[in-house]
Amino acid sequence: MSIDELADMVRNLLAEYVVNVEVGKDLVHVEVKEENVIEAAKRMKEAGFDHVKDVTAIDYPKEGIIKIIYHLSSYSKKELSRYVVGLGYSIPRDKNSVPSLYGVWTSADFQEREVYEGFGIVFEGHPDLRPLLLAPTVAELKPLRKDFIVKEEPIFKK
Amino acid sequence: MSARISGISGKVGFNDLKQLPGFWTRKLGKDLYEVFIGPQHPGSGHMRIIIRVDGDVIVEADPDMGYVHRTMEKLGEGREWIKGIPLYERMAIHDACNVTLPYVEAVEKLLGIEPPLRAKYLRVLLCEINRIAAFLYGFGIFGVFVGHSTMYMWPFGDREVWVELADWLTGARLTHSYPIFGGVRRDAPEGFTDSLRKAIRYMRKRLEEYRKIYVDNPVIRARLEDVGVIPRNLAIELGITGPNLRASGVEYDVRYNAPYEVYDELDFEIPVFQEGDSLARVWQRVEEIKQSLHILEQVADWLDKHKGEQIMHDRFWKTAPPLYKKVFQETGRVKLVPVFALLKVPKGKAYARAETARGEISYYVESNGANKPYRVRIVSASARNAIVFKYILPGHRVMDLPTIYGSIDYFPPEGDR
Amino acid sequence: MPPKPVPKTKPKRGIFHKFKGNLEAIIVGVKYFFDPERFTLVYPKEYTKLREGYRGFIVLIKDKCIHCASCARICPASAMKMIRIPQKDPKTGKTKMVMWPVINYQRCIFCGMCVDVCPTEALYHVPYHDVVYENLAEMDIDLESFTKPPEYKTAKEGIPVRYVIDEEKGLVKVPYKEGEEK
Amino acid sequence: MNWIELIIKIIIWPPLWQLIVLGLIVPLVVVIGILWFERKTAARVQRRFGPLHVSPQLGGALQLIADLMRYAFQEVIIPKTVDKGVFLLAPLTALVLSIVPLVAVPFTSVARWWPIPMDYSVLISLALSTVSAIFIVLASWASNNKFSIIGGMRESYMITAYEIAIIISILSTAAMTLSYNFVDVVNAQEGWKWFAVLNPLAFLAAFIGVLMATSGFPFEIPESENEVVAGPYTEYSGLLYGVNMGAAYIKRFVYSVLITLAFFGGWLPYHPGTGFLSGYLYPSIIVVVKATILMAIFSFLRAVYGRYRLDQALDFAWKILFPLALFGLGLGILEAYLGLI
Repeated sequence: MSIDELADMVRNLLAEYVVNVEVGKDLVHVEVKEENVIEAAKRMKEAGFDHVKDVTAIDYPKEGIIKIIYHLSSYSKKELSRYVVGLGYSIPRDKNSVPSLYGVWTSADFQEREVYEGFGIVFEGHPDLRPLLLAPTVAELKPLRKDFIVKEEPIFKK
Repeated sequence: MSARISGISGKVGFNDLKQLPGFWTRKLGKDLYEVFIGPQHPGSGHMRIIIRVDGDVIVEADPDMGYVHRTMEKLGEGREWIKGIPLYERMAIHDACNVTLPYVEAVEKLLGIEPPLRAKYLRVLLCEINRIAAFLYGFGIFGVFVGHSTMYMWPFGDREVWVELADWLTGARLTHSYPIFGGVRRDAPEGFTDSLRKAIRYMRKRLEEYRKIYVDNPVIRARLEDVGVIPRNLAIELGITGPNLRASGVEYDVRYNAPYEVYDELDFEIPVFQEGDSLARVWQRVEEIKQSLHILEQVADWLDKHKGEQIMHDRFWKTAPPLYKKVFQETGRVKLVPVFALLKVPKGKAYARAETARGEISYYVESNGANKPYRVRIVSASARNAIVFKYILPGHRVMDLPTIYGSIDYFPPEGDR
Repeated sequence: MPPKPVPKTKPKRGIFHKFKGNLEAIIVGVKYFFDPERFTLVYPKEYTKLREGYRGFIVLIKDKCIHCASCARICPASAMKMIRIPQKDPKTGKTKMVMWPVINYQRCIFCGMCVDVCPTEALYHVPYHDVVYENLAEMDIDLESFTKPPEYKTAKEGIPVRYVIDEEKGLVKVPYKEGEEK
Repeated sequence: MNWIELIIKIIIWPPLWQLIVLGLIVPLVVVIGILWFERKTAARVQRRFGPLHVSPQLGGALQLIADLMRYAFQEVIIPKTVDKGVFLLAPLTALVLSIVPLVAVPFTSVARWWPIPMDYSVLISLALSTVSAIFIVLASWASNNKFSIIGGMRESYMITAYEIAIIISILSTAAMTLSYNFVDVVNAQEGWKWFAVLNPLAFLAAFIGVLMATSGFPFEIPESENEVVAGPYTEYSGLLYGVNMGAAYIKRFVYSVLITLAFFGGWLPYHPGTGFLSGYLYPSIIVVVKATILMAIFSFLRAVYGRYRLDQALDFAWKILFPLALFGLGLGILEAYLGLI
């Protein structure tokens, strides 16, 4: 299955939920609306996307949104496993609670905890939402957002 | 490292701390005994597993990672593209080529370049050397977990053979920083493939001795057989990866499902064990070492046939001054054009994965056209395998914890990133 | 030929497995007890002579440096830094600031990118890493000591050896003689 | 009788000699040698050198003396939460009680040089050998540490498992000779009729039982460092830890002596005379050498095996070892009945 066929398949599969489908490098990115994400996820799982490779969030301070992406693939169907499908949705930056997809994919368990600690986004419905890697005091600072700046040194020595 | 954190300000009192979610205490059931395995514990590595036991049986396990977390994703955002390579390889230094390769590939996808064929073979060469070394490292740790001190020393000693080869090829024992955008940094030196073939034959002989003293040792078999069984459907549901997944009967290997570099041109098998217990996971690794040796033989033959070919993409090599070519002719060292330091990568998103020794590592790379990545999301194999502890440990005995931990081959620095 | 998945099962346990397994394990143990085939390096008495091309400590050749700062720009650990030193131009007689690289070995990760990126080969690796500094401040070296190879202080009285890969014993130590490569 | 003779007489007075020399000094020397051998054996099998830098000419043998000195001068840390009296006394008691079985063990056939002349030395020494393990459990309980208590519980499970096997299998030799006296057991093995050959089942049961009793591989379960840090000894440091370890090794030495007497013909083929040298010293040296070789075999297994799980070890002990010991007893009785002894 080529990447365009995969994109078409996903577009047909999520028909009414799709906001935008973008084909990247070895990656099909599907944008849905936040309120539809659980339904979309269930449909994706039925279609054979049986595990989450990673859950990530990207902060866009200029647009004022945060994108949350679930990268999906399949272990049980070989034809789906060639490329990765990103199921994403955007939320405003000041919103901090989104539905958890733990109920759909158990493999999202630790990944959602990681997004929670990095961005301060609470996944409603996650049974055990605690920071995974960071100390709680550091997780409070939402370090993966773009307004947390890590300064690099200049190349000149003082 | 050179980064300074800005943002932490003021003191945080204990009462403030108690409000934080990480300090939520969870109720301990009646008649349960809570044992903290780690982080300063000989059987845990740099992580903690909080287990609650009822008698000798674990009823709840909570892996507590993050003791060696190095904020690689955040640091990567603030640095130029090329600086990511030495940074990310530090998550698993004995598997350095495998863990950085997908990053290099993702950036190459965004740049729209493809390395020359010889560079691809050299990457595969180092990847497989690293894979064998990392498996041996895992065996060593597993040996000490089961109390088998010989199996601790032997693989660490034999790993030295592969580390020595990698050192000869790249100039560094562990942190090779070998693959680079558009190619690799050094060509295989004279006489390298002969030594490689010797090492392959030596390793085949040693695997038989490992079998005798360890894998087929009745004591070890008793410890491993039917312990930590991950059934096929649970393995898929938990999204675990690597040899652990294949030992549960799932035919999934990135080298097979989404081939990268030259893996689709090489002849090798993907062993898939059906049982899913700790012993199957050990056998899985033994078989994978055999396949890696088989791959290395083919790569050595190919490299001998195609000597002196270019190993850097034209984009970075055509404009190189004569001195660069002279150095390459004399020492096999690829000099980098200064543009690497300030490389601008076109806007876009790319996803790249590779099969490391412990499983699949995936990089989601997003660029906004600047000389630094906009976002790099790394999910390493150990980070995905850590979930096993939470879902598989309950129901086992306390003494099964090291066995399962070792057979999963969890490597905390890789999991914490 | 592409890779193919092959289903496998772990070897079955026969009736005499326990007996045979114990016996095999003990025989292998006894074999190595009598013929240990060690490859330990007894460090101060012998030390490894590393190969040319080993990424060891870095030295600057001052005459070749063109002050381009590529090395400082590419350094992933911010170990290589540029300093400005006033220098007299022999033609015009004017004093101007010239950039020179210096390195901080507290930070250096020996990735060798500075050496590879240098357009004039003004930097090179020395093939050893056994260098002793007496305090941390000393590791942040200045331009003068950056142009000299660091002093090889440890294991001076030992014999240099080199590991060679052997088919039977894995690694074999062979004494290294000067001028003999490979 | 002048005072020199008096002192010599006191020194070679069998009960004192047996406890001080054969119970403390000889085991210390043997244990140091065995520890060195254990480390060197493991090192050889594992393709390395082992201890070497302290005294390279002696193969690093003085490393053990250096370690001993380190233990002796290390600070003994007593945590606040422990039960102090029991915490301090338990290892010392375990050490003393692990030597005590030797008061009943004859090292010679000459009655004058028996520590306590009696006809029930097999029974008494076996009974005394089982006491010291209780104090390891006590030490773990007094430590008030989770890992200690888990280790102590494992130890207590193991005690119940190995004791019966050892006792029955050594008693089978008593059944073979129809006597509870070790001297009769040894004398019956005259002419290289070692009971290890005549009754291999009982010997195997005793051998494995001793492995379990002394936490030898593959039964190093109570102290298994990857789960429970150091098991019962987690909170101990310095000299007290050394005492604990010493007690374990002295226990192994005492058991090895018992096995030597019961299955390896004790001081045979030497026939003791009547004097101190020929009647006591030489036979005891032979016994100690045989016991040391046995201990060396125990040590070698460390290089080959990992450790069993607790429930597997108990399973093994009750389902295989215990019947094996019983069969050994039966075989012994049968051989005695058929007059093979």
